[in-house]
Amino acid sequence: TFGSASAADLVVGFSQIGSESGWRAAETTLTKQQAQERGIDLKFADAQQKQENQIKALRSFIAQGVNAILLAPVVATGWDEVLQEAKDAEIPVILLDRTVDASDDLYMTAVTSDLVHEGNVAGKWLADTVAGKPCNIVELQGTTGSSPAIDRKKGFEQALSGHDNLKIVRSQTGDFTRTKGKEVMESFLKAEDGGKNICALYAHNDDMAVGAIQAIKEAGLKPGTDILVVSIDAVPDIFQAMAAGEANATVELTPNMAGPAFDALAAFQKDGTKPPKWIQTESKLYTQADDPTKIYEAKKGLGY
Amino acid sequence: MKPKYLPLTATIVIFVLSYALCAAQYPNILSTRVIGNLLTDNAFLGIAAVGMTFVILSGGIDLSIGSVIAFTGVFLAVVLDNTAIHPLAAFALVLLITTLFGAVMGAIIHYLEMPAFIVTLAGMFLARGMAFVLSIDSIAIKHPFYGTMKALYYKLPGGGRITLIGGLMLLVFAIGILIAHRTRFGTDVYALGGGTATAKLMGVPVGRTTILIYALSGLLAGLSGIVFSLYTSAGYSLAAVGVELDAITAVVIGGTLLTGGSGFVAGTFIGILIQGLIQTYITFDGSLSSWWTKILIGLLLFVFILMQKGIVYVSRREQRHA
Amino acid sequence: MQTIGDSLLSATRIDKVFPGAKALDKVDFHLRRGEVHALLGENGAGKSTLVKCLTGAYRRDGGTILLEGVEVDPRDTFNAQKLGIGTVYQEVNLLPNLTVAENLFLGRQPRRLGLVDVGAMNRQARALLENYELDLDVTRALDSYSVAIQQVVAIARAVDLSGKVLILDEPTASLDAHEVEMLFRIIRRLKARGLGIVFITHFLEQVYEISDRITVLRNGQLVGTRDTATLERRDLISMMIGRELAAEIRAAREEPDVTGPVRYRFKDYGRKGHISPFDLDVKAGEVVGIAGLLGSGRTETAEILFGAHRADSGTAEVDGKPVQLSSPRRAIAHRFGFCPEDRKTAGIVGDLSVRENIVLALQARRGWTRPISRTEQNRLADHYIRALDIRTADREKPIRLLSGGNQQKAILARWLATEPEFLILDEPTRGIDVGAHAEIVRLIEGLREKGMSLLVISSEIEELVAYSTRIVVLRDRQHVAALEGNRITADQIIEAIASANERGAA
Amino acid sequence: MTAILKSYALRLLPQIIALAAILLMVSFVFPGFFRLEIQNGRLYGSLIDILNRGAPVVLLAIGMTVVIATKGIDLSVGAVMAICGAVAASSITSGHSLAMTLVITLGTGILCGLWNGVLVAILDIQPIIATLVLMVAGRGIAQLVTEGAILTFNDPGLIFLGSGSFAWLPLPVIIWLVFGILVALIVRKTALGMLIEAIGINRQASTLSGVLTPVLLIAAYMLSGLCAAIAGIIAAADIKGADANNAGLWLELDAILAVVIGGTSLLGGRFSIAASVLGAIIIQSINTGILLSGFPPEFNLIIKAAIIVFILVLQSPPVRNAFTFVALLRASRKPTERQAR
Ligand SMILES: Nc1ncnc2c1ncn2[C@@H]1O[C@H](COP(=O)(O)OP(=O)(O)OP(=O)(O)O)[C@@H](O)[C@H]1O
Ligand SMILES: Nc1ncnc2c1ncn2[C@@H]1O[C@H](COP(=O)(O)OP(=O)(O)OP(=O)(O)O)[C@@H](O)[C@H]1O
Ligand SMILES: [Mg+2]
Ligand SMILES: [Mg+2]
Repeated sequence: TFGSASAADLVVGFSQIGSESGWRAAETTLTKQQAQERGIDLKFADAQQKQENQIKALRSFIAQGVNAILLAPVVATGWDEVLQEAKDAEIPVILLDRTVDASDDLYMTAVTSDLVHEGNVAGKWLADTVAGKPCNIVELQGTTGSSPAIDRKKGFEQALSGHDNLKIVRSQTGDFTRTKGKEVMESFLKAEDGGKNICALYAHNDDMAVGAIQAIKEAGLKPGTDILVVSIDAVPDIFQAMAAGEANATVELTPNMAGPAFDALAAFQKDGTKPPKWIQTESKLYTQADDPTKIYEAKKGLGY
Repeated sequence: MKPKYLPLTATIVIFVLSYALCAAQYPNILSTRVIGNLLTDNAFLGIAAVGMTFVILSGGIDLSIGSVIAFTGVFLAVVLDNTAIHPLAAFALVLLITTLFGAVMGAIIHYLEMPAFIVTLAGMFLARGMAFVLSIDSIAIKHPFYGTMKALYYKLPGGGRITLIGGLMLLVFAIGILIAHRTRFGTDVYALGGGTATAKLMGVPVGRTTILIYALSGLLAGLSGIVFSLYTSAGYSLAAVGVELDAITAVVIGGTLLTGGSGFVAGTFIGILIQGLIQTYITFDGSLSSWWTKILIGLLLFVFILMQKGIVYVSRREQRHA
Repeated sequence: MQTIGDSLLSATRIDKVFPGAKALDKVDFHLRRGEVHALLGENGAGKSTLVKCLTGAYRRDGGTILLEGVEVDPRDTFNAQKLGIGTVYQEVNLLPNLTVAENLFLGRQPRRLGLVDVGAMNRQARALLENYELDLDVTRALDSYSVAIQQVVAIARAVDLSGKVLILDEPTASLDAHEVEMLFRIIRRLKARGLGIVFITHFLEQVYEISDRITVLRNGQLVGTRDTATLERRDLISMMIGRELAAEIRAAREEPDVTGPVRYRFKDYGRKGHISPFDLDVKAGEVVGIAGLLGSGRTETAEILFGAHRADSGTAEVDGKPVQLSSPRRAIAHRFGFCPEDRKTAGIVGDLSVRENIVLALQARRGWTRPISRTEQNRLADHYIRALDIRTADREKPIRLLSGGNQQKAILARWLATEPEFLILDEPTRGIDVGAHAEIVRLIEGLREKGMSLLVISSEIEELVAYSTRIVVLRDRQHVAALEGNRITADQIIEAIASANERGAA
Repeated sequence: MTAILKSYALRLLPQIIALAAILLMVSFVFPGFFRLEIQNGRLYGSLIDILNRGAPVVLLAIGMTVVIATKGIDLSVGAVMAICGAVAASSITSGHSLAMTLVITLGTGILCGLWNGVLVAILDIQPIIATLVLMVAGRGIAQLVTEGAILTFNDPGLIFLGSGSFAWLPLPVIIWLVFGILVALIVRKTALGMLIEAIGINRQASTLSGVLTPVLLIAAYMLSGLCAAIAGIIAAADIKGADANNAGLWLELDAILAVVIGGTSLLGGRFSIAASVLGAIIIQSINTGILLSGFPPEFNLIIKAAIIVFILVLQSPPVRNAFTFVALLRASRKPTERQAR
């Protein structure tokens, strides 16, 4: 009837941040898959990490007269005007992956995880694991100024407060990359007495953790036992490391944000059901106890 | 036609042709909405590119503009967030800072005889570093005055708008053209591009001109930063990364020689429009993956430069035979 | 006319030191109102340096400058211009990318309402150039005109700027007789108006024709100042070179006999838009002189022979075998050599040392895998520095720091080092002092006697007469006449250049 | 001979002094800086880290020096690194042997250089723009190969190139040392160096003197491509995976900076490979020093900019001339003093 017929010729614009990481590539892949399954014509625009390109893309979508817009915003601020334009043109906007600093009547809903919460989960796990023993933590931050870096740091520190035994001794940016993760970890190891002072590593993403694990190994220590490793994202490669006992825990950030978004959109198209303003995805904690090999096999094909 | 107008003419011809081609495929591209967007969305880039045109005409380069834009945005956000200063006063203050910043770079380039590439590269690190130090968070600007300014636009028939910032860009281009071709300073800029040593022997005040050029570039980068902050109503230290490369590309597509001494401010305007057109086309198409987007942009850049070379080459030859 | 004797510009005890060279050593120079003062000396004597110190282009290390009795200290050339000193510098002329009008009025464009009045500027520029019998499109870029025209524009600018003093550093190097005549008319007019004019040249005829007094520099030191009228030519030369010159260029030519086989044969050789097809044979032991007016296509002829521009018609043969001269490299492989006319853009490699500049062509021919050993390089460089009397502190000095004439000699050395069999020289004596001038003429003759073939382009007809065994005359980018044997005289050449209808003689 | 050595040392003196000053500064904020020990059969310590982490920039700087000497610039090296890393990873995971993989990868880098070189030398496009094309498109090509993900591999041979060690030194250090010396020897023991400098200073005069300018220009860009390929292999081998998004990102700027710190003019001409290598090591020392110092990352860029500006100001012609002038004064005073006695 009406619902399926309209889905077939539904045109949805998707403004993606870019392809700066494997996780992002997986999100793009999954969004395209989900659109295909539902017979949606997806217009994809890659902004190459630039907000101005995203705004341009949104304006182009509006000029084309798409039926709905998915937006994975590169930064929280600065969207009011263009969202207002979309609203004026009666095009619903769904935010993916991150929210924006704008009045919430400018968009239909936001499908995101809670970045602060992710950091919190990681911090809690660490606090529970060391169970009161003193522990010096080194932190690999994401790109300076990016919202995951700020929020994941905040959440982690929140979880740590009240645990005087846990102390962040060094914190540097690893730019979310393996190479920098490895390089920065090398310097942490040198700076903290060859790593003997370090009890745990918290990395804002798995890629930096994977790089750091290599640095720890090359320094002659055992990651996962000598130094605990906890990170965020749950990309396939970290499960391999967990299977090898080299990483301890990761917090999942699901790349499938589009599924729930399309569901909400379909419901809205069908009978005007307004979704809640925030559809939060689960921030699931995985540890070595969760059969990492199996999860690795399951995730491998998703385009990470 | 004079040979010096050839590259500019080539650029205009290419732009009109490609616009027609795009419009044949997606008629919506002809709507006033898209045309209005082209101006608004590229306003900050266009303003910065005017400054870059002067720098390149003089044989230099300014890699710092992207960072200066980010710095300006963060500075405005922080100031407007924490003090009661009126935005206009804050604008004046930040323009003063960025103009001085440019002037200092120009002075270093001239007096210490260091290459512009390196001085402005250090400037690029420094300006972004300053932005980080001011704030790593992105800060929304909620001042009511911003709302007032954004509400200023001229509505075109068909839903398009010429916004304040789009209009500002046009104004800056107009003034830029006037400065380049109708002032002594403008001729001095071309003179530097023709050869610093000769220009000096001919009595061009090389030091003053160099400093003024980079100060102008700093001023326009600051203005571009203000426009960017109006555009997004926010300040963010990671904003406008790589804008300098976009600006350089626009200048070169516009027919200005990177070696300096030859080119037009008006050409840069066409260069900006061509870049905007490429992006609009890619979004309208909407089927390219991230990597094909990059490859296509690179290829189109290549094709534009090649066509320009081709047109210039062919008409040079015809001129000789004529 | 004003009374000669008023001191206009007087410089005392000017010092200038460059790293490794004392370019000026307590030089005094006094210019009077209403006189033409020739500044003479060998290549590297310090003439250009003195001029640049006077106009603030260089900071002098010592000495005082008085203009009309008031001490002045021009900090830069702009300052000097404002003081009423207009200058044409050697080599560095004007800005090629600006229009003719902009070059003429740079820094003093007429303005209306604060903006440059382009219409007025162009009108004034055209009016200015009328004095020089030039009818140019002043809105075109300067580099669309020939070197000679650019030189005239540079002179026009300097004259217009000079309220009190006009300095001309080798302005006539690239001008033909007609243009020199015109320049002299203008100089006389300015002189009558009471200007002081400093004139640097290596053409002694011009010195005697125009100048009132002569100041001679040698090795950065003042030799003396004399009245032109009372100074014998021989004495002048010995003042300049510090000894007697054995013999100046031979006045009368001996008749060399060239009986060797034709080695280089070009048939219907030409390039559309550059030079009409021509035939040319060159024998071993022959010097073919090329004569013609400015822009007549002499340089173009040399360039297509050498492959710098590709010929689009005709054939070339070396020793009877057809060859392709599609690039300089090919030509060099057939042992061609080519000294270009514009040494600054096409000759010297500025930051490389004199040694490297001398071995460059030889090294390029041997290929990069067979480097010339350092000892061999040193030997070659030292040999030619001595043989051509190149004035340089040492062979490792960057060539751009040499004086103009010495750069020219180093380029010549570059080609001699390759031991070419066919050497093309475009204006080899331009900007070269009397002593060296005679040396180069002797050198050309020596090379010919050794059996080398040469093609020499020169604007100095006497010089061509002296060493050429045959002369080809060009007009409007066509080879219009060839003179041989006893027809080689200055008069015959001038007649061939001038006559509009003598065709098909080549 | 000693005279040549002496002039060589004199050429490198500013870079050596700058490096020493930075190392000293770092050792103030981090006392254990100079400690070296042998661990797992190789030297271990911050100094070794600098040499090791500096490998990509050193390699890029070697190629960049030659390109800049020809009055060119190569903005594409970062992207070429990403392409080559991706090619290496995809070749090894698709079952090619290590030797084959290396051949394919180095070939890819040289091909990229050939493309740049043809644009510059034959089509006569300005170097910045010519190489900008590949800089923009190249990362897309790399992502095309990896499809946006990090392509991991487990081949021990390839991994050895990135994190193995030989003669107590990490392999990347050995690679750049050997490669750098090789290039320097080739360039200086043949006439290549002089011909390249001649092209950079005056291309027209060089062509007229019979120098094969187009071929040498293309060769320079090909060398730069080869350097980027080696750097790309090392970067990928280091993290056991090809990260098309981030490998070599913005490294072209570091490489150019290294060349300039090494005292080679961006206007072409005189160049020194050894000085550029020192320049790259100086940059890496700053980076490592910042990491060891424990300052918050917001300050990274400012510290880096300040130190670089300082070094460059010391090297700028007027300041250098002032120093030489003082030195000359001293030198000229000595003999007169002696005479006076
Ligand atoms: N910038 C410089 N640095 C070092 N030495 C220089 C510089 N300019 C000139 N010299 C040296 O100063 C001396 C005088 O040079 P100058 O150019 O004044 O000679 P000149 O008399 O004009 O010769 P010419 O007739 O060949 O033009 C020469 O030995 C030259 O090598
Ligand atoms: N009247 C003119 N207008 C424009 N270009 C000219 C004119 N005359 C000559 N040219 C150009 O200027 C250059 C001078 O020609 P060419 O060098 O062959 O002549 P030449 O006889 O060697 O004169 P010169 O002594 O000035 O070198 C050529 O490139 C020619 O195309
Ligand atoms: Mg001179
Ligand atoms: Mg000529």
